[in-house]
Amino acid sequence: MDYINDINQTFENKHVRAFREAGGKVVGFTCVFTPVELLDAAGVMPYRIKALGHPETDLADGRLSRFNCRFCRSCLQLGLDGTYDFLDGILESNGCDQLRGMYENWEYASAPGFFHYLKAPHQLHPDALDHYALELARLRTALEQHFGVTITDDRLRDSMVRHRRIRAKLVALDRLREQERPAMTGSEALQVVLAGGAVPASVYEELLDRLAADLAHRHVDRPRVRLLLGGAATDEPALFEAIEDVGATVVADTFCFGARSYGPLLCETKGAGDLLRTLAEIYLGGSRCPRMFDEFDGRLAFVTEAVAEARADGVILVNNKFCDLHGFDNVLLRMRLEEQGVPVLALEKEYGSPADHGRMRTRVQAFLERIGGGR
Amino acid sequence: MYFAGIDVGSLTAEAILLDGSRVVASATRAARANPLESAREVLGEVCRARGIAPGEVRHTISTGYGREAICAEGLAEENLSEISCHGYGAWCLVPRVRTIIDIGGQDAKAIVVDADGGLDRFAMNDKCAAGTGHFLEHMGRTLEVELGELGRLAQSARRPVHMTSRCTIFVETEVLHFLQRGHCRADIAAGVADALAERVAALARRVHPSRELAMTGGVAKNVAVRREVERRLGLPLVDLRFDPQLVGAYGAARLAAQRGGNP
Amino acid sequence: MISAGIDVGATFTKLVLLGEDRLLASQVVRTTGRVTEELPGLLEALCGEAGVDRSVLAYVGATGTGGTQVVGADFYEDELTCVGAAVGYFAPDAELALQLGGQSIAAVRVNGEGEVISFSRNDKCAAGTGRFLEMMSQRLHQPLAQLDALAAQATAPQDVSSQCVVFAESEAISHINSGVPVPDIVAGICASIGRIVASQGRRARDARRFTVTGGVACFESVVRVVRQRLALDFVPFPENPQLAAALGAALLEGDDGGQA
Amino acid sequence: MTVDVHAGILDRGLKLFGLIDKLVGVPSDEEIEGLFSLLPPDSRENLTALLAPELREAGLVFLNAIKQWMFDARDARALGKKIVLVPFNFPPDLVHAFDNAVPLTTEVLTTIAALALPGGAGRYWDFMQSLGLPDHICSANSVEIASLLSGKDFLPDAIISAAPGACDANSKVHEFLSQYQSIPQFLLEVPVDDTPEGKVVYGKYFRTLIRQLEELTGERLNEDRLRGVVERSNRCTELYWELFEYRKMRPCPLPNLFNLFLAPVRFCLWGTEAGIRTLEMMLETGERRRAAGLYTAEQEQCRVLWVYTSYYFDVQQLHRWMGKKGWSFLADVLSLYLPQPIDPSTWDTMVDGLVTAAWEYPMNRQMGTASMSRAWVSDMVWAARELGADCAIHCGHDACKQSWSVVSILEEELMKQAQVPLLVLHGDSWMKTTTPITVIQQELEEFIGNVVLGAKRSRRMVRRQRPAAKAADPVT
Repeated sequence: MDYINDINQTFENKHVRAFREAGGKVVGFTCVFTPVELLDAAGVMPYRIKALGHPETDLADGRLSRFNCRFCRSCLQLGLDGTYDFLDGILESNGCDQLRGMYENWEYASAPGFFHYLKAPHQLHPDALDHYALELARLRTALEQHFGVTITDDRLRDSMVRHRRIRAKLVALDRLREQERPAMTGSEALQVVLAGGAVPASVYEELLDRLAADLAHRHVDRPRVRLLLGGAATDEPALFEAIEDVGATVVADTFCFGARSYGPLLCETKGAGDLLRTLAEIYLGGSRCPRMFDEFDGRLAFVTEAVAEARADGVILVNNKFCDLHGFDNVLLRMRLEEQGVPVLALEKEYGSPADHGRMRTRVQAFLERIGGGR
Repeated sequence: MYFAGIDVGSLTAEAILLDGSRVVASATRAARANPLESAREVLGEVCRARGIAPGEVRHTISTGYGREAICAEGLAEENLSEISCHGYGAWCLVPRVRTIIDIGGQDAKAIVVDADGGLDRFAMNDKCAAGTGHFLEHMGRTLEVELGELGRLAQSARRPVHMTSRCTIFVETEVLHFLQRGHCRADIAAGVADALAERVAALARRVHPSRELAMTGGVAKNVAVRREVERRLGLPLVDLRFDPQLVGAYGAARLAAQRGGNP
Repeated sequence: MISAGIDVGATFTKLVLLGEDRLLASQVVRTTGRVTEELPGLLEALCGEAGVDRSVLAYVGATGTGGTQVVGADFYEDELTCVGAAVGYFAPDAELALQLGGQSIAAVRVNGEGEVISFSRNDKCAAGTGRFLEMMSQRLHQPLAQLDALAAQATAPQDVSSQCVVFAESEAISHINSGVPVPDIVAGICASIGRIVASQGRRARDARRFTVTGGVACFESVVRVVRQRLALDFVPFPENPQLAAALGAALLEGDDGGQA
Repeated sequence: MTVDVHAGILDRGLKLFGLIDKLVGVPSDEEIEGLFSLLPPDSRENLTALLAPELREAGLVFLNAIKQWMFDARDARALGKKIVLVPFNFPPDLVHAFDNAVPLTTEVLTTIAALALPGGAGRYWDFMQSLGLPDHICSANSVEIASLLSGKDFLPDAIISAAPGACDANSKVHEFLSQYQSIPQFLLEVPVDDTPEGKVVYGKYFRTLIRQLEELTGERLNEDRLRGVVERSNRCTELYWELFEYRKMRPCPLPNLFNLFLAPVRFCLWGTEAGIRTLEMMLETGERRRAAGLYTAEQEQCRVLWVYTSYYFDVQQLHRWMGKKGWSFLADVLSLYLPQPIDPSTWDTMVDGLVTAAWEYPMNRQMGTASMSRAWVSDMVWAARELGADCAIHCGHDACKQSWSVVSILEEELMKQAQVPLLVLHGDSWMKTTTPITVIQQELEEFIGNVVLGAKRSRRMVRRQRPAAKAADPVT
């Protein structure tokens, strides 16, 4: 596992440095619906912007407000304090209103080299899919012009195949997680996904193969309680540790820094030859983010299937304070899951605040006691 | 056979000593900065009161903020969340109780237990101190009234003032302004009690409280708050006939007896 | 000419007697519900201390959240006007005054004449305010006056990540539980307040030189962090910064013409 | 049990507004006082303010129009018509153009609760909280939605969700209602894309919505009926721009409260006779006051532009209070819309006109674009210049993540481009408990007194010799 964890110790890890020293360009993005295939095909490395629960926000708070979610404020902080200076460009996306705000302030305060705004629709209507395909075409042109490259269909097709392979490998890892005695803890699984957003695809594929081999015969203790975690943007291994430390193992998750970023993207498409239309279908059709305003049933199914697959005893739905999208979705999910007899704990927390982890333990411990793990 | 429960919160620390399932000693103290000190003190106190050595206690459970530290130190065999302990404690006292509102120093919790006193569902304040003992503590200081007096004082109110705000900080300033404008302490105390009850009721609604409703924690001693909570929820409060501040420790002790092999 | 200024703040009430070119006497008491009744006596005492008769006072200016309740004051002026005046008089080089009060942080842009050009306040939350420090001192069982000295002894300041007072309290407690020495916790608290104050200061984007006033400005360990974080020149407020608003009230004209 | 919501906002609103029928002609102060005497202070104060002397005639027409709007919705059911819940950022004209459908506007009903109903919006808010929803959701819509979720109110036959792309909270709460009560929701997404292609796809979405409404009502969108509505909409547009001229005048002859009238006119009554009558009466009032040189105070001291929403729970202590102090409430983003005439020649020209109207609605214009800050800044700089604002205020509606996330940019640009200082407050536009109106008043006085009028007023620092600069001794 160390070769995975090491990657997440720093934002500009050794693989990024190597890639840049070889003359490669790196572009930051946040949302799962970003077609990394296009960037790869342009020879540009997509880097998933994260904050790892960075607790300081004083620079960001000079622009965003305390009523904005702290994940966005922490990301902006890292953008303003120079941590992300190694990025050659930024790909804004409309994941949510507050992310839009985060990017606008980032651009306003210190416009980076390449800046492009990728706008994804919030529905699956055919007109919406067409519009997203158009947006992807615009991204393709923007990349080609700024980085002076040509994104040929062949290169794009290759990279689509590679990323499909990578996603399949991640799904295979989930199977190892779901065993009676899981091959890894939830916080380790998070580390794997975080690493994926921080290294070139080719490197990641090798890492995943190595990991699959290492995990084949590895087992953590038989969990007292098997949990599924889901909810708002969560890239804090510390949070997983805090929860697992109380006496549970997270055997599955539905986070965007988790299962949401690969499984559903293996969906079938009708794309009919047009690569960009296909990508649009993959990324919108495969989106399990509550930013899709007419797809709740798909999100519910995503969770219930994961609960069944992983034989989870209970579900914890995390929300970062001030996140509207998950604030609403978590409540609906809780209602529906409880109707199905699945115990749910809705956990509103302040992002990046270890203090909150302390307060959370009380609620998590009580929840485990309730579903029989603590008693 | 002796069992003990230790509840170390942010404001106070309590311990209960059971002989079998009978309470033979109890202790309450203001919490020290270090929960271990508080735990040693209250545990020592109950043992002395009964004239036994701490070693003679068969099983001890710690709860409250300090629960894990206390357990790690070996002062207790295991630790349980105060949510389980308050729920179980109240249920042991009056088995028909199903909903328990526990107002601690910084946390307010609404707890629903099943027919066996097991935890069914709960809600906890995740944002605001307005509905906690902390709030009352500060208002008491601002009003220069002993915490214990606040409730009785509020009951003598003629024209209770209305706090326009929910935020502790705001209400505190409002209290000052009411005083400076010459409103009598009783009327302000009543306003404070209502402001607190308003938040408590909002929290309680999250668990859909049932008729058999009880209140625990220090604030439950405040008659005015009790009355306002009853009014706002339209539900009568069950009298536990027990010091509400000790319910957490009592629940922990009863769970210790249950889990520590009380025949 | 001798004038008096009274600042009834959320936590403390300050009185000053101001002579032609210097502060003659000052007094700081905790703001209670009875403070308005106490004020006349306090003012008398202050005059006594300065050896002047109450009747020679040209005027008495009042300010602060409870300032409107002051009986016998010749006028009331809001806190920012007064801070502006005090800064314009005592620290005229400062373009930005960070007024750190008991329950609010104000970033005040002032011109050399002590007029307020613009300002921004923290949203209604105790984070970063004097109340934050106060609650912490209670929770840590350390007198407010000792916090600075304690923070100075810190070897490894412990970060307080939570901006909400309530959470910060439990955070402090969990630090204690895990055996973190009190000085390190206090230093962490001061640092977090300093960061919040600095973010507020950043909202005044065109200022080059700043000063800090208000009760919290007395905490060197907070001010140090603000100075580190804010890339502006620091102009010290020469008098006790806690008195700034009261000094301003004493500096303003007495006749109540053209009140806004 | 959850929060006891005794009755829905619509029913309670109907009862309350029914009172107005008792008024004959233009009532006297005493008659109005008598009429509302039995109401609790909050709603009494607010309703009295809506019929204040300076705007009584217009207030009467306005209140009657809103009353009728609510009665029509109630009667619609009996007549077998469909009730369509629409958000504020959507042209109700479209729904008016259907014979078998009536629109009810979420945020307007919330405002009625916050402003006029005894107990305000609090009880409905508590109900939302009791479902476990976070306390940072937007009261603007969740208060009315709570009334619908409680089962004590009417249930719409369909929901138009027009905020996707412009506001997450609004879109989520309507999705929540749709899921919770199994009511179909029709999405009209704002494609945050300012290019012609963006406008084109928006037009496609809009036409999809029309088809969905046609299925719901079992009625084709009839060209003649549509033309009738569009012609009335165009009349409203004319009147709005005439009124706009009065807003620019110094002193502003329009009472501050007209801003509170203008929003519902656009969000509920656009394209109706009632809407036209209300605007006409407002115009008449404005002209009469201009001719007589009337103003709500001795003199106009300050012209205030609210850059986003304002506060809508105590008009007596905000709008009228400002008026008495000589502070003109020029506009907030809800009363500052820029309607354009619609070409009535064909079905398509009319629909395209409505598409543009929707595209330009408040919030869509600012937050539904490729850059929230750029669009918002340019609108506010334009408005500040047009209306001659001395200062601007961001009320800081705490649920509004978009405006909060770019307000720092607006603040900088307003100062740079229009030399207008911005005050950033914090409160809730519809919930009086978040920041009490008294606190808001203090902060407005502090800001306007210091920053805007500071230079004008006579109290100055007394000239004393400055003390010899002390050594920069460490602050103690």
